[in-house]
Amino acid sequence: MLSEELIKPTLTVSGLWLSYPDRPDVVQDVSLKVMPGERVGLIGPNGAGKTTFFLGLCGVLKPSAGEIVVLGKPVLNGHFRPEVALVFQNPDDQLFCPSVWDDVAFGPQNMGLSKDEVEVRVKEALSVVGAVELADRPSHHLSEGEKRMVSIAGVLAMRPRLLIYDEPSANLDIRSRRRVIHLLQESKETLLIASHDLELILEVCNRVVLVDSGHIITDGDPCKIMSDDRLMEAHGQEKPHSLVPHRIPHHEL
Amino acid sequence: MLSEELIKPTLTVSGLWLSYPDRPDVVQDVSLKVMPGERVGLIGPNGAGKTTFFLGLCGVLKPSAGEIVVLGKPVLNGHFRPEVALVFQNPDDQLFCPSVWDDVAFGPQNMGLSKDEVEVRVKEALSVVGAVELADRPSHHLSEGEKRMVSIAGVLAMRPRLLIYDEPSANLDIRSRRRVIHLLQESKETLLIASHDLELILEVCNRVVLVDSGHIITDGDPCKIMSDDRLMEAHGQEKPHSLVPHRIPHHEL
Amino acid sequence: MHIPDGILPVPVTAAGYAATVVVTWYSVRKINQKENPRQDIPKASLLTAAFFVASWIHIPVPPTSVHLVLNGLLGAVLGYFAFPAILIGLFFQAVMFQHGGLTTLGVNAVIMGLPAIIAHYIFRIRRFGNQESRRKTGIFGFLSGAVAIGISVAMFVLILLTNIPADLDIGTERAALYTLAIAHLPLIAIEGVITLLLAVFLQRVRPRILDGV
Amino acid sequence: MKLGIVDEYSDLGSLLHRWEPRCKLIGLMVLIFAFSFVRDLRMLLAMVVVTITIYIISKLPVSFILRRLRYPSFFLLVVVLILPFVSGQTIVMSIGPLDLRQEGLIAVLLVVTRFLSILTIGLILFGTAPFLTTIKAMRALGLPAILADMVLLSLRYLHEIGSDLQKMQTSMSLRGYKKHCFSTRALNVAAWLGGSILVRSYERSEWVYKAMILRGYGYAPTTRGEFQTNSRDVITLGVFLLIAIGFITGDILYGRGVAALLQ
Ligand SMILES: Nc1ncnc2c1ncn2[C@@H]1O[C@H](COP(=O)(O)OP(=O)(O)OP(=O)(O)O)[C@@H](O)[C@H]1O
Ligand SMILES: Nc1ncnc2c1ncn2[C@@H]1O[C@H](COP(=O)(O)OP(=O)(O)OP(=O)(O)O)[C@@H](O)[C@H]1O
Ligand SMILES: [Mg+2]
Ligand SMILES: [Mg+2]
Repeated sequence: MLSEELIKPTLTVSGLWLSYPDRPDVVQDVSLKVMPGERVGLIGPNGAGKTTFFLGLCGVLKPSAGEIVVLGKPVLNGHFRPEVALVFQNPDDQLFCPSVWDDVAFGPQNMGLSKDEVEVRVKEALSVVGAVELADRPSHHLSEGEKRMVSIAGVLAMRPRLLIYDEPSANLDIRSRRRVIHLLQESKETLLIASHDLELILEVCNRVVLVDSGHIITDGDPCKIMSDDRLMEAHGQEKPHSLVPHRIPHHEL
Repeated sequence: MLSEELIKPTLTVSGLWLSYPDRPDVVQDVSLKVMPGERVGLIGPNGAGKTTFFLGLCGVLKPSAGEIVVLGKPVLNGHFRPEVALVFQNPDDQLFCPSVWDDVAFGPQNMGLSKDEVEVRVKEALSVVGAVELADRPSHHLSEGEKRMVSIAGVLAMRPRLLIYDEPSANLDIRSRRRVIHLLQESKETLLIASHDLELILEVCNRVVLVDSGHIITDGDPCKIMSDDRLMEAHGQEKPHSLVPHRIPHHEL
Repeated sequence: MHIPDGILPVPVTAAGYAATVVVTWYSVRKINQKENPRQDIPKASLLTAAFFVASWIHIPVPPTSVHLVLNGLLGAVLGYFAFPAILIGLFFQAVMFQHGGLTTLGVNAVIMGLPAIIAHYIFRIRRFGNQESRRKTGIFGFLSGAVAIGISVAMFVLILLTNIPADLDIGTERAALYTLAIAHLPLIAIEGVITLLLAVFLQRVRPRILDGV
Repeated sequence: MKLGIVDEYSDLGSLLHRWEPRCKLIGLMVLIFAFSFVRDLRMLLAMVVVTITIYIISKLPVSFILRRLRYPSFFLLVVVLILPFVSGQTIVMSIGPLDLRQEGLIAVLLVVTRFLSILTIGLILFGTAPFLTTIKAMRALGLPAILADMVLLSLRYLHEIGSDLQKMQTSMSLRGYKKHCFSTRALNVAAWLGGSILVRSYERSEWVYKAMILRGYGYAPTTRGEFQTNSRDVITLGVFLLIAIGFITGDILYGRGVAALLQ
């Protein structure tokens, strides 16, 4: 009881509405509270508004209504908050420097850190994702899986407290996907993950939010939500294979 | 016995070697025979050479050695063979015309068909993929799933006999992926499908070829190969979830 | 730096169109002489679009910001495709953003396109002599960028001032000429430096692009 | 950075919408050039009347053109502010140290009116048919195949590459990059960003080329009779050509006065 009152939520979203100039109300009246250390999976069909919601959370899109508070401070449109970080769906959108080192150092340098501190952070971030030996290579020459790892390192180097992943396993082969899953499972930050890879969500997240057409449909325990066939199908999802016989006692059926 | 001798293979590859100018021997001494109506899944880690192999099959890459025969005629580098069609991993690369109708009509027009025939083919192809109402839309305004469907239509409009799919379910949400799976299951052409989505391969293919580092490792029954844990793990794969308890009698284990 | 509709007299715009037609015809002929002329079209088209998009990148120069022109690098990279590429870029500018104009399309293409062709030859000099080093790429990158934009600015200012539909006295004209030229000097320097940096970046990351289309 | 779409009202079905695209292209381009020929003030008035009439016939909403005047109006402002003070000898009025001159004022009137009229006709030309159709009409009128292919392909990928740039800039600002200060780093970053755009497009072009040849690019002659003209199209074209000739002869007949004034 006491601890719950003491611990402040990492993220509080209240009554958020987001629009694009030519497309109104992509996100409609969304409210969400995420506590420190939670790992929230966002699932929902194409065009549900997941990416838009994330852009709103980071202050890239200006909400038409509502408020976003991260770690006690409101997120203002256009203001940079190093404690919130977004990993893009396509790593190419994040990698543009001539070398991997430059790419990972980009964030820390913009934060105005000293040269030594930048170096420490880059090394640390690269070693977390297991890409130390790539440091001198041009980012444009990496394989898909390596690009993903480096783009994650570029964000980790800013030591964010809230880490948002958009489709972390897109375009990866099975080995690289497994590596990303391990990384996510081991990370200590509060996580928000949007993915169509429900098995990944199931392995990583301890809470799932199902969204469709800009609304939150339901929010709760991953196993419970994902094994609700009616609910999942109504919103273009499928019960993940691993849920069908493993966790539900199908032997009795 | 008789019928097997009478039916000619759709595709015969013998001793194929493929290289890039700056990267030799990406595909090494691959031989493969595919009979009409077979649905062959190609699985293997990133960089195994699946895409390269496909480009070789279509005559886009010139083999350094070996021969490819499709429907009794050898595939020559740079010659247009409408009976072999490749659906690219990224639909944006394939939808190069400004509107959907133009894109689907591109292949038939180049085959020298009459205007009416082109129209018939475009309508037919669009209706097979369920995208008739998209005909007048510009290609860049489509959703990811729609793009995939239109790029498949563009290839179907040439009425190919051998259809090659590179990662047909990449970047799709669950609903669109299910639609692609249905389409593949229903298609009458001989299919070659490369995918990291092993569940898709399992649902669609009746034969699986496992490749790694440019070699064919094994070739045979999907269930048998994919449930061989040792083999799969050695080549960066994972046994698909649906195989774990469904098809193998795990109750006895 | 595009001359809009309504300023230039018909003889000038017509001459611009005539020059554009001739240069385009020559470029197309050269392209068609290649072994497989279609092969480079997608490359040239996507790079045309990419250069167009790259010109939206703004560089802060307090109190304002300038946007990149990059006609030097475009010429260096696209060779015979450079003039058609610039013509297409200007056509899009005129139709989509009402920037530049339809009657002045020819004149503007000459202003931007001829320097691009010159830049192409300047950039090719780096191949002479011993091996192709990063420093040489940088130097000739700078030169092609700065020279191309320099010539463009000169042509722009000259054509504009000599054709304004009203007579200026010589003094005013000269003053305007100098003011405009000096105002563009920082732009020339920045274009040169950016072209240098871009050429070095491309050489490190994807040297094939610099080999031309 | 949103791409200016000009063909959003291409399905209104006015007389100009229904006009066969090749005839429309010729008719309106000739008219545009005739406009740029005009120097006489009376012809200028006629030009405004003709432009407005055609715009009304085209049924395009007024907001369509107003939205597109914002960007070019910066240039207009410069012309209006400078020319009347520096050009000509006849001083109409003195404002402090500045002299307002008659020739300059006439020149401004000329430039601004011609500019607006040509812009309007241009917008009508490209706003009353799908952009793609207009390009096809250009190809049918003899635009070289290489150029036509390049226009269509670069148009198609402009959107993709534009959104690549936008996403990259978003990811940069999310990692704290501020583009308000000038430094060598700012130059470097701009070059890296531009370079990455070029590299990504180059790589995509290799895939696009493969996709194109696999569907037979270059195997069949592409120009086919897509457009059909009926007599009404030709008559409309004739009317427009007559108007254009009218402007040119009118200006030659009357235009001496102004030309002499400007000498
Ligand atoms: N820049 C934009 N301008 C206008 N509309 C947009 C833009 N980006 C996205 N949209 C629209 O907003 C809606 C939500 O898109 P969003 O990308 O947030 O969906 P998503 O849930 O992330 O989908 P996906 O699973 O495909 O990534 C879609 O209908 C999309 O077409
Ligand atoms: N154009 C190219 N030039 C040089 N090397 C290339 C080129 N394309 C691919 N390669 C290399 O060839 C190898 C095989 O690549 P390929 O794309 O065929 O693999 P893949 O099995 O399709 O992988 P993925 O699962 O990622 O699609 C890789 O090591 C890759 O780096
Ligand atoms: Mg998304
Ligand atoms: Mg591949």
